[in-house]
Amino acid sequence: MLEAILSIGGIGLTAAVALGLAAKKFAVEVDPRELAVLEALPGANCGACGFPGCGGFAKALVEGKANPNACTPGGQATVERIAHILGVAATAADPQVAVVLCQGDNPRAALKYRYLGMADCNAAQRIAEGPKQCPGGCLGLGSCVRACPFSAIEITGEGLAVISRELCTGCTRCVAACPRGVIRMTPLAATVHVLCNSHDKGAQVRKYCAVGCIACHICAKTVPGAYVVEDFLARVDYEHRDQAGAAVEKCPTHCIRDFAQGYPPGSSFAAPTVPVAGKSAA
Amino acid sequence: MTELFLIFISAAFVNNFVLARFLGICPFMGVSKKVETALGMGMAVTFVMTVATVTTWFIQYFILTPFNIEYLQTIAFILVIASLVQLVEMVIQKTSPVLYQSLGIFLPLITTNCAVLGLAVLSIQKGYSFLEAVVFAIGAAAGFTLALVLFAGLRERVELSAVPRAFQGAAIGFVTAGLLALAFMGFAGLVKG
Amino acid sequence: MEQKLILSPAPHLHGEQSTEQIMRAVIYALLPACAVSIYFFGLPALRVLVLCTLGCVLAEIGCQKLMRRPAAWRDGSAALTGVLLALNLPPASPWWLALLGAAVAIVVGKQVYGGLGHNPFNPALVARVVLLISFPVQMTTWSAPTPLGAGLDLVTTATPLGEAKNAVMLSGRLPEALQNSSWDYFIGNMGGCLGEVSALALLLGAAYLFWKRILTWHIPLSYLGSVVVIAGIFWLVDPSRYPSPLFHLLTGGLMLGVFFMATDMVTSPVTPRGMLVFGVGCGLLTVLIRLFGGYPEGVSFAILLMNAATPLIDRFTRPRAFGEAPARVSGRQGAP
Amino acid sequence: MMKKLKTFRGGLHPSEHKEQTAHLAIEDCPLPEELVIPLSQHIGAPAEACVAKGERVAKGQLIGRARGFVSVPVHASTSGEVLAVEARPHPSGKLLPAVVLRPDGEDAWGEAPASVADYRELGAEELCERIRAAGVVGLGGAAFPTHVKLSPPPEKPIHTLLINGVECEPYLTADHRLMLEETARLLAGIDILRRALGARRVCIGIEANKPDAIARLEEACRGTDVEVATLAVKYPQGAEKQLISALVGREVPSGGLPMDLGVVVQNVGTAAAVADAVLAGKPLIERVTTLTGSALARPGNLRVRIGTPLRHLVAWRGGLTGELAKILCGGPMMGAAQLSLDVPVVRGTSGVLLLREGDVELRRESACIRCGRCVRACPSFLMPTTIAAYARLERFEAAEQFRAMDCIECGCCTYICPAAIPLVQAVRHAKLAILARRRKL
Repeated sequence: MLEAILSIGGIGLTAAVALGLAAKKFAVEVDPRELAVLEALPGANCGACGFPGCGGFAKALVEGKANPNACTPGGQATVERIAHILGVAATAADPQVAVVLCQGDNPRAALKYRYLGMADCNAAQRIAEGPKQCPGGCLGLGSCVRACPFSAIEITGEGLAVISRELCTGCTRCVAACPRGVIRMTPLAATVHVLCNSHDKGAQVRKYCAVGCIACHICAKTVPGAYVVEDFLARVDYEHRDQAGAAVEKCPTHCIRDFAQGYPPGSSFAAPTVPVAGKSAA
Repeated sequence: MTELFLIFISAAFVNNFVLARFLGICPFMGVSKKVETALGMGMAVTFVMTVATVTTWFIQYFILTPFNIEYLQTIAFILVIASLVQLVEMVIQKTSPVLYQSLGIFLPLITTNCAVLGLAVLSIQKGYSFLEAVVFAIGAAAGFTLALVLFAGLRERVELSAVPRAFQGAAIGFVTAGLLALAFMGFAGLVKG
Repeated sequence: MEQKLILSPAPHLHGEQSTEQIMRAVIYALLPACAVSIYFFGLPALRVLVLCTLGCVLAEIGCQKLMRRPAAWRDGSAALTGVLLALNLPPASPWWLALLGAAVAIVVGKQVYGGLGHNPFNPALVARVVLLISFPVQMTTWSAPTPLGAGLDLVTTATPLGEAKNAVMLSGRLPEALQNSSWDYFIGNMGGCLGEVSALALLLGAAYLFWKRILTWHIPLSYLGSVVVIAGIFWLVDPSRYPSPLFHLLTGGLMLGVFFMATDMVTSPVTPRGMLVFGVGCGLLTVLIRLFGGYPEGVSFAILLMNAATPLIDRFTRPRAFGEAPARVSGRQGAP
Repeated sequence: MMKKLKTFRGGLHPSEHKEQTAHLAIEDCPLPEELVIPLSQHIGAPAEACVAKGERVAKGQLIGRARGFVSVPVHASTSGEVLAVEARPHPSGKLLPAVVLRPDGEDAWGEAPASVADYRELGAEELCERIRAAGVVGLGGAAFPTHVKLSPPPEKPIHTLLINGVECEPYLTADHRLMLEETARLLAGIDILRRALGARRVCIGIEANKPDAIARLEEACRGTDVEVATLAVKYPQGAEKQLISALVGREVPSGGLPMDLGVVVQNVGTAAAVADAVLAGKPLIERVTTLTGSALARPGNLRVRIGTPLRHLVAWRGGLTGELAKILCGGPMMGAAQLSLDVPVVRGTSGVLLLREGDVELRRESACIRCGRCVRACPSFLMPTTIAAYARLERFEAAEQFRAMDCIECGCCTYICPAAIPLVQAVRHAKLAILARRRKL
């Protein structure tokens, strides 16, 4: 018995001394904030953030190489705590989602030429400024889909990008990825949007798109103040988003859509179930 | 000399710790996303395995056996391995922060890596002499590193593939590991033992 | 204008050979070997061929339906896998063995990775090895070759490699007879898998592929060369124990492996230097497994092992780019 | 047994399709109804318009001023009235500012071009200035301002001038005809270029598939120290770096320029334009181009005024036969597909191809089968399929490590790819992303 205690104790003691010496020799300065951030993280080491374990993520956060909201399991509470520790702004109070301002899928919008090449919007845009006649319409080749870290974007069978309002976290990666600027950040609470991005004159738009904005001003006349028509394109003034719904039915080309009533045709996303504040039940 | 060579071949290929004995699967799956990281992990494990085998060999034959306390083998060995891993962790953190970061949780987890303990215990069970134990450890570590790096290369390639959604991630990793183990079956019988 | 103009990125000209044409050409190149196997082993061989090919194509169609991906079985790759698998099975294989092999090849070997071009291991070899390990008896029951279809009642025999291995294990010496039947081995008059038997037919097929510029010399030459050199060294050391390089070349699946399995484009390196490394690795492993391993034949395992090493080989053999300083090419920095 | 011809490593031999036009003498194209002269016809800053709507201009009059060093002036291709200065379709696929001119039919020069008695008396700088003022750019296709290439920094003296008569692009025969028909002008241009650079060695590289041009030039160069080198028929033999590799035996360092090796390469068409500019004082207002393809009734080699719309060329050559599926400006390997026949011929237009549906690759891309053909064909020794795979996943650092930036976009990889993968486009995608990132840093 005594031997056992002594030998194991001896081994332990030797190891302890050796480790103690090593710790002195190989001491590494660690940013105290890093430890604090590590504490705040869930500690699941799941790797969902793309870093090796929570330690790696904490280090990246402190160095400013990562966004706190990359930690999906942590949720909003974690994000806020980390933002507090790092002294950066927490996510905006008015949550934003990205919206594709186009409904011109293959049956509705005319092509400029037959494109044969890499299925990437940015690559296609470099060939005579994209295969669609509309200069601003969605090309449907999925650059935004690849850019989205949350799988919130789909391309419909007819080649139109649609962004899920529930899955979108407002990270703006798709906005940067789109070569045509057809994706915009909008307030989550605003469900009515003019889904067109062509600044061409109405007659021109009619030639190539069945659902394009022809700048007829009917929406602005129906709900004065809720719509602005600029440079031959109407858009919702999101300050007055609550009234915008009244013009949806009036639009002659049906390019205004209320997402509370459903996504553009061909989308597999179900209409948002959560009733939006300020919107009377339809 | 031949004997030592055979021990090495056996430990590295025929009875590869990962692909034939299925020990150390945790870091094998965990740290095999990039070849560089896999190589770093391989080196760390090689160091721990070799030093652990040497130390435990001495502990077994100079402490445990003389005092008739072989029943404390597991505790004593784990104590040694844990200390060694701590040491390696400190050294890597100091010398290669990048590697430290990419190894992440799997570095301290070498402590509980069954391959290391298994190696120490096996070399006692097989009654290896000191030299044989060292060669056995180096062979096992080389085999572990080889399997890990090969696997990392494969995973990097699979990452470029259009894997069906249901198989993405760990699933295709396990399928690949299985096929790799299948290929390693070819070494069976190369060395008896 | 009724049809819109086509706009595509440069270049606007394209070479003649498409993936489908390559696959078809490889199948054509295997036909002589199929014919020889049917000549020597009769209807059972035909049955294996048909079952494997059909099985593979059906499995491919099934997988693509299941994954809702475009049906691409017409590219011929599944049929090619089927033919290759059949050539890697013994003629007396029961029907379920052939079908199971086809399913394993396509599902586990290929489709779980995303189909053609994505599989890291040669599907036919994956299936062969799975079957070999799971059903060792069926996979090593060899019928004796009986020219022109007399072969309905089975006479079992041993493969030359198996005989050699057994003899060496029992007596430490090679049987004399084995060394003197080179001509029989060359035309295929021996026991073995369908496609293992006739080196002549396989060489014919390979010549066709060389002519079509589908095969390059890198892998076949380095593979054959390393087998000859390594087997030759052992043979020179002790000819009574180790068979001659010629014996190695003509028996077993070496010819099939060298020209049709190791050269499988999907699972071998893309760089010329990598192909050489790959071939030498295959040769080395083949001889080592044949001489010292538990299995008499090492070609399948050797190729699978080198398949596993292919991503690493590709990485470390990236060619020096035009105008790149030589010192900077070496090793790791080519890696992502 | 023939001596092994000089060449480079890699590359391939696409079917040449040159037989349609190789034997046809150069013809002058009549003036069109309307000329569209883009202000950006060269690499570098676009020229600035210096005429206004309604103004009358003489042939050779300056209509666009150069902006900066890497830029060249633009001149009126004929005399006439300026109809507009506005955005018009450009061969790059965009709408870009152009001077639209209605020819008056007189085709009258303004002030008589200042000819030079003996260019040998002029210094290198003056030669360079004349070349710049005439708006001479590389006529091989890239349209890089020639005077910039002729002004190397003093620490990089030029010892070798290579003249590119390779014309390795399939279908194109304009340079071939130029070498045959305008040998004297070409050699004068070469001599001017050599003087401007102070080069000791001058070598004209020609592919072996133009034996008549080789014989003609060899004869003309007899007794001079200008070499004529016969090169193996292989694409892209005419790419600058590959030509240097074949004729000088050295590789231009990655990211470097030929001048780093003391070498300058000029196209034969450029040399002829230089002769016009210096000897006759004529600005670059026309070029020789090949108009060909299966959809065209009468293919030919034409001398065309800069700014002539393709529609006019096609009408003059008997119109279209069969349904037009693709319009290309430049060769089929590196040229750009066009949206319509309204685009004009510009300085870099080495050829115009009109293809029918049957000649156009319509195959959908399939998965890479890793055959390695692109790796073997790549004249830059890259691994195109690997770079493309990373480009597709937007993993641009990995693409950069596989040296995407060393790609010369010659198109060999895509040509040979059995899976019809647009490899060049993918690599280019990566290159642009890498450049964008570098700019950001």
